[in-house]
Amino acid sequence: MKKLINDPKDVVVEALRGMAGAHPDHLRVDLDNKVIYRKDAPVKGKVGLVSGGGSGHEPMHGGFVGLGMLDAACAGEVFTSPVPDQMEAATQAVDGGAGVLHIVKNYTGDVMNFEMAAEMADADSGVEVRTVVTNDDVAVKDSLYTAGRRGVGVTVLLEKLVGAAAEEGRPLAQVADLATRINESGRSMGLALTSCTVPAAGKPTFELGDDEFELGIGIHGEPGRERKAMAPARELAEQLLEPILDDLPRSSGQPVIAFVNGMGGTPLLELYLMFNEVSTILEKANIPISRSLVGNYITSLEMAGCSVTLQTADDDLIHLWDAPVNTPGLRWGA
Amino acid sequence: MKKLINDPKDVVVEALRGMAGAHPDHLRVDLDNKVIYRKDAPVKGKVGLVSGGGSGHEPMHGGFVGLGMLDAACAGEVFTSPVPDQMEAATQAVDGGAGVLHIVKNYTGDVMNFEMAAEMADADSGVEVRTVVTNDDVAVKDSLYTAGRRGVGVTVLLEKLVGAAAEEGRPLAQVADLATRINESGRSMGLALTSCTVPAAGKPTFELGDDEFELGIGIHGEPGRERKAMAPARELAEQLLEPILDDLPRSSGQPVIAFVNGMGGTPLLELYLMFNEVSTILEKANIPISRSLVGNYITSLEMAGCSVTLQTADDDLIHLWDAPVNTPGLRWGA
Amino acid sequence: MATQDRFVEWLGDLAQTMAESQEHLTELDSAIGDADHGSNMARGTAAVAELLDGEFPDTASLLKKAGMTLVSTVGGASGPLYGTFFIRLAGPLAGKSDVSAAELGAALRAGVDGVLQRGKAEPGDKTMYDAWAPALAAYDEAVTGGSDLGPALGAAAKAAAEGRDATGPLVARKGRASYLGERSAGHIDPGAASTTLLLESAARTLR
Amino acid sequence: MATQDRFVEWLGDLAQTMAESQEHLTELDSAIGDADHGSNMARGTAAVAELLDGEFPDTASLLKKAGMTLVSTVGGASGPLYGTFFIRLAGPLAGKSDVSAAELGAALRAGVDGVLQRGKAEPGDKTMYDAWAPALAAYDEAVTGGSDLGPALGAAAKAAAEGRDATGPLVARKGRASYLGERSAGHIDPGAASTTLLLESAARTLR
Ligand SMILES: Nc1ncnc2c1ncn2[C@@H]1O[C@H](COP(=O)(O)OP(=O)(O)O)[C@@H](O)[C@H]1O
Ligand SMILES: Nc1ncnc2c1ncn2[C@@H]1O[C@H](COP(=O)(O)OP(=O)(O)O)[C@@H](O)[C@H]1O
Ligand SMILES: [Mg+2]
Ligand SMILES: [Mg+2]
Ligand SMILES: [Mg+2]
Ligand SMILES: [Mg+2]
Repeated sequence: MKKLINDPKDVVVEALRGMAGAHPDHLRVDLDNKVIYRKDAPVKGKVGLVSGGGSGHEPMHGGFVGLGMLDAACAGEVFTSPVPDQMEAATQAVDGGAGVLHIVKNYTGDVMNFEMAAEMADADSGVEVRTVVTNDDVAVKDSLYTAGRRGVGVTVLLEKLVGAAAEEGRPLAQVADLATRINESGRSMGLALTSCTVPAAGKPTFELGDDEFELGIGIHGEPGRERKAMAPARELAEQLLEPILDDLPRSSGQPVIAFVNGMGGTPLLELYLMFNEVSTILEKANIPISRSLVGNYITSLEMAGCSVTLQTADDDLIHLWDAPVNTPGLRWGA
Repeated sequence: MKKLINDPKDVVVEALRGMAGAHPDHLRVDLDNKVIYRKDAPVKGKVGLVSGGGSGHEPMHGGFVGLGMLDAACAGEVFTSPVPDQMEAATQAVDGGAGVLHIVKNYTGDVMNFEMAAEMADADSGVEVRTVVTNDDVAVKDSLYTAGRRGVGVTVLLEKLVGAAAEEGRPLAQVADLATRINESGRSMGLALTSCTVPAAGKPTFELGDDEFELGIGIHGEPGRERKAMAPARELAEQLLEPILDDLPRSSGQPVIAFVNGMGGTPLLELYLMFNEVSTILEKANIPISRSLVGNYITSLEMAGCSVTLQTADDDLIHLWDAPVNTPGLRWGA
Repeated sequence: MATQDRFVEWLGDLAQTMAESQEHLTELDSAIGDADHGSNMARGTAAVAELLDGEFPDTASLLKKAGMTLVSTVGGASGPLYGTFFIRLAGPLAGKSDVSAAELGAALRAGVDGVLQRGKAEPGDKTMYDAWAPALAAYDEAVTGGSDLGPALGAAAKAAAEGRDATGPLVARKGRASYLGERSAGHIDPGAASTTLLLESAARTLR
Repeated sequence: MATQDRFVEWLGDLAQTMAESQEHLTELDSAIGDADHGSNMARGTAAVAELLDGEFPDTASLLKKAGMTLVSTVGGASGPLYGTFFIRLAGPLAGKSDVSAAELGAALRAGVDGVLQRGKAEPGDKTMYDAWAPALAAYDEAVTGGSDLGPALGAAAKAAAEGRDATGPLVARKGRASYLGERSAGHIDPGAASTTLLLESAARTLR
């Protein structure tokens, strides 16, 4: 393993220190609790948005803290859900009187830890907490027989969209319902060309031949649903889009937000090329792309690969998408 | 080689097609000439900024086209300088009557091709062209006995800063002098943990053991000046900063813009960690950081590693840095 | 009868065991998970070991604090599960310093119920519960048959190990491994492995 | 005397040669450069080959168009250098269709001068010039000694190959390889290798 790190045990806190130093005007970082706050939190009268998860997915979540997006992000160890204490501290700190929404990706650990945090927050201070659990990953079939679909790419879009709604002053119940609706109208699918190496593990999570890829991966460097023969980008895009389009509820003619996400180790050049393949397929299917996002936003350390997310869009969502956002990872209009 | 591509020959044009599709409101892409234009180019009365270089360094340069930065970027094949025809077309197209600045990284190929383009532009239409050649890479010593220092990280900062100056309406002579001054007051140094694979070559440019890194690399996946034993981030940061600080002309107390750049395959988590190490060293050396940039901005495909750039700053540069910029790769205030 | 000192010894031994097994557990988690179970358990039990110099009014407070510490330091799926286990284990032991075989049996049942409530796993889902369930049954049977706490824990650890090995061929239906579908078969569940280590450590130290 | 058809044949052969040598040239460029010289040369000479079905008033126009095509399609350092070579090669041949050994000698000198002006390399800088310079000398010597164009080109190619091989031990002082400092020694310069291939192709086709 070769990484730009010192001791694997210190990776997360040292990176947080770097984030604090790089964004002194926008962020405040609680190094003890490993929570990144929007500098001006709590914002009075605004619903507070708290997310978090294992580290290694940067810029998500810490890079999405700021105006028009999250109020706080809790950083766990690499690929390990943060603990309830962090989430509770964040919840208290960002409550501006309008309650707090927890944005949780559907992984057993994240769900259980956030559950315990919500119980604690309620018991300790009565902050009203609502929770949305994202589960957009169509790679996971038969969710009755599994821990359910994973939360992946939609989480990024949801944090942006719901962040804009909270910034507008919408109340908790509306913000939470919007979050649920967004999660229900987005679908994702990912693939990996290489594994990644968890610093504390010291070697790649899995090995992959030079002629294979993993289809249906999550974001924790875990192997996917199937190992398949490597193919041109054109065919890979089809393999990602087919299960998404099969499952995405949409009415004919309805536009989508199209999101091509890099897993961390794939050059932007290839991500734009993949976006071109995705556009071509959507054009053939008569699905207009009203907004798009291409880049490394929800990653698995240095894994090579990508995921595609489609989110059906209506006027309100487009309005929320275009609203100003000012975070290290996503910024416009501000 | 496993990449998200179709035919290696089509990588650049297919990626450009993706960029055009992803940024329809901001960019216009000439696929025949492989030039990315700011949508509203030529901007009347504004000095036009044209850059370009081999592909594989994304987001540079195409991702830096837009308000407050470049007017056009010419995309060569992967790691191959574009050709004079592209640069000449771009020069003609962005001239808003105030002349055009060519921003060229100091590589033999880039310099010769831009030279030929400037000759052609002058002969064909009389557009006034000035050129700045960036050469900030302190890894190249003895520049008398080499092709001279390479242009690396400073190119990104320069395109931002000079872009803001042009946007303000400063005339060509001033803009060109500013560019020269910026180049002279910035220094960079990079390292690689892995090689990258040029699509047309099909295999890694070099092989590196699991306990070694390359110190003093450029941005074309070429090996560095020295192969050294792998070390903790703390020591790597020192090895990058020492030659920079030795060479950077600055007066005591003068602040810097600190830029930690990823080579493409290193996770953001590690880049922030490196930024923390850089900050610590600068703090000890009593060098204030007035602005910073952390992320993948001038890359070598999927190479793992990073570079550090320090740019001494004065009030005018900080003012230019903070000015609005709206490009796919760098955006704020707009 | 196990004195409070024995429980202190157990938690110390547990930290050492998890440190030594870190690599092995992470390897198991690499095959069907995300390669962190070893470091999760090592980090959490090391934090628990740091408590052991402190004073605790009774064994129950020690175990509760250990559970809270695991919740606060492990994260992931295993943090809430093992945390809840220890917090619930403490419940029936409130006010006690020395613990009898029967009392420990009641506490273990409460702990395992906690794991079940938190994780909602069913037998055969290929989780740590597949080690806990047979372990608890074996413990009870041994105590009913007249065993003291030490031997009963030995029986429990043995049953846990069998439960752990039996997770091998299963297709996971809970936790991260469930995403792999059929591909999860052929690998032992990392949580079932750490549960077995925990019980083996108990059998070594609680007498 | 070489007719215009021979020059057409040369450029066709050159494209084929570069296509076949692409991997080899890229390998040389991987060691001390950026792994693109093979694809650069293959792309550019393939574009030149596409011209060959067209009509050209004379050999000079053909060669000039070939040079401009290289400039427009190769990029990198080699594009302007080989492009300039062909454009300058055309100069002394203006208006001619058949080319004598002496005329080709003058043209070669103009071409190599172009390479020198563009790249400002000096002998021993470890560039393509280290193949061009001895090749030009050998060509002139052969013609002075009474050789016709074909054999003179054979001598030039042989000298280029020696120049190419002699770049091996050199420390590069121009182009990308110069960044490697001492580490550039021990590798043959890719541009010197492609220049040799170009002259070998000429020797095979121009008679
Ligand atoms: N719902 C559940 N009920 C019981 N145990 C579970 C459940 N989900 C996961 N586990 C256990 O947790 C273990 C994984 O723990 P760990 O790797 O530390 O957390 P994570 O899966 O979040 O990375 C699994 O091997 C399994 O035994
Ligand atoms: N200044 C120069 N003069 C002559 N030849 C040069 C010069 N710089 C580079 N070259 C030649 O160009 C070759 C490299 O070409 P190529 O790989 O296609 O371009 P790049 O170096 O831009 O990637 C070198 O091997 C060398 O022979
Ligand atoms: Mg985990
Ligand atoms: Mg090149
Ligand atoms: Mg795990
Ligand atoms: Mg090259």
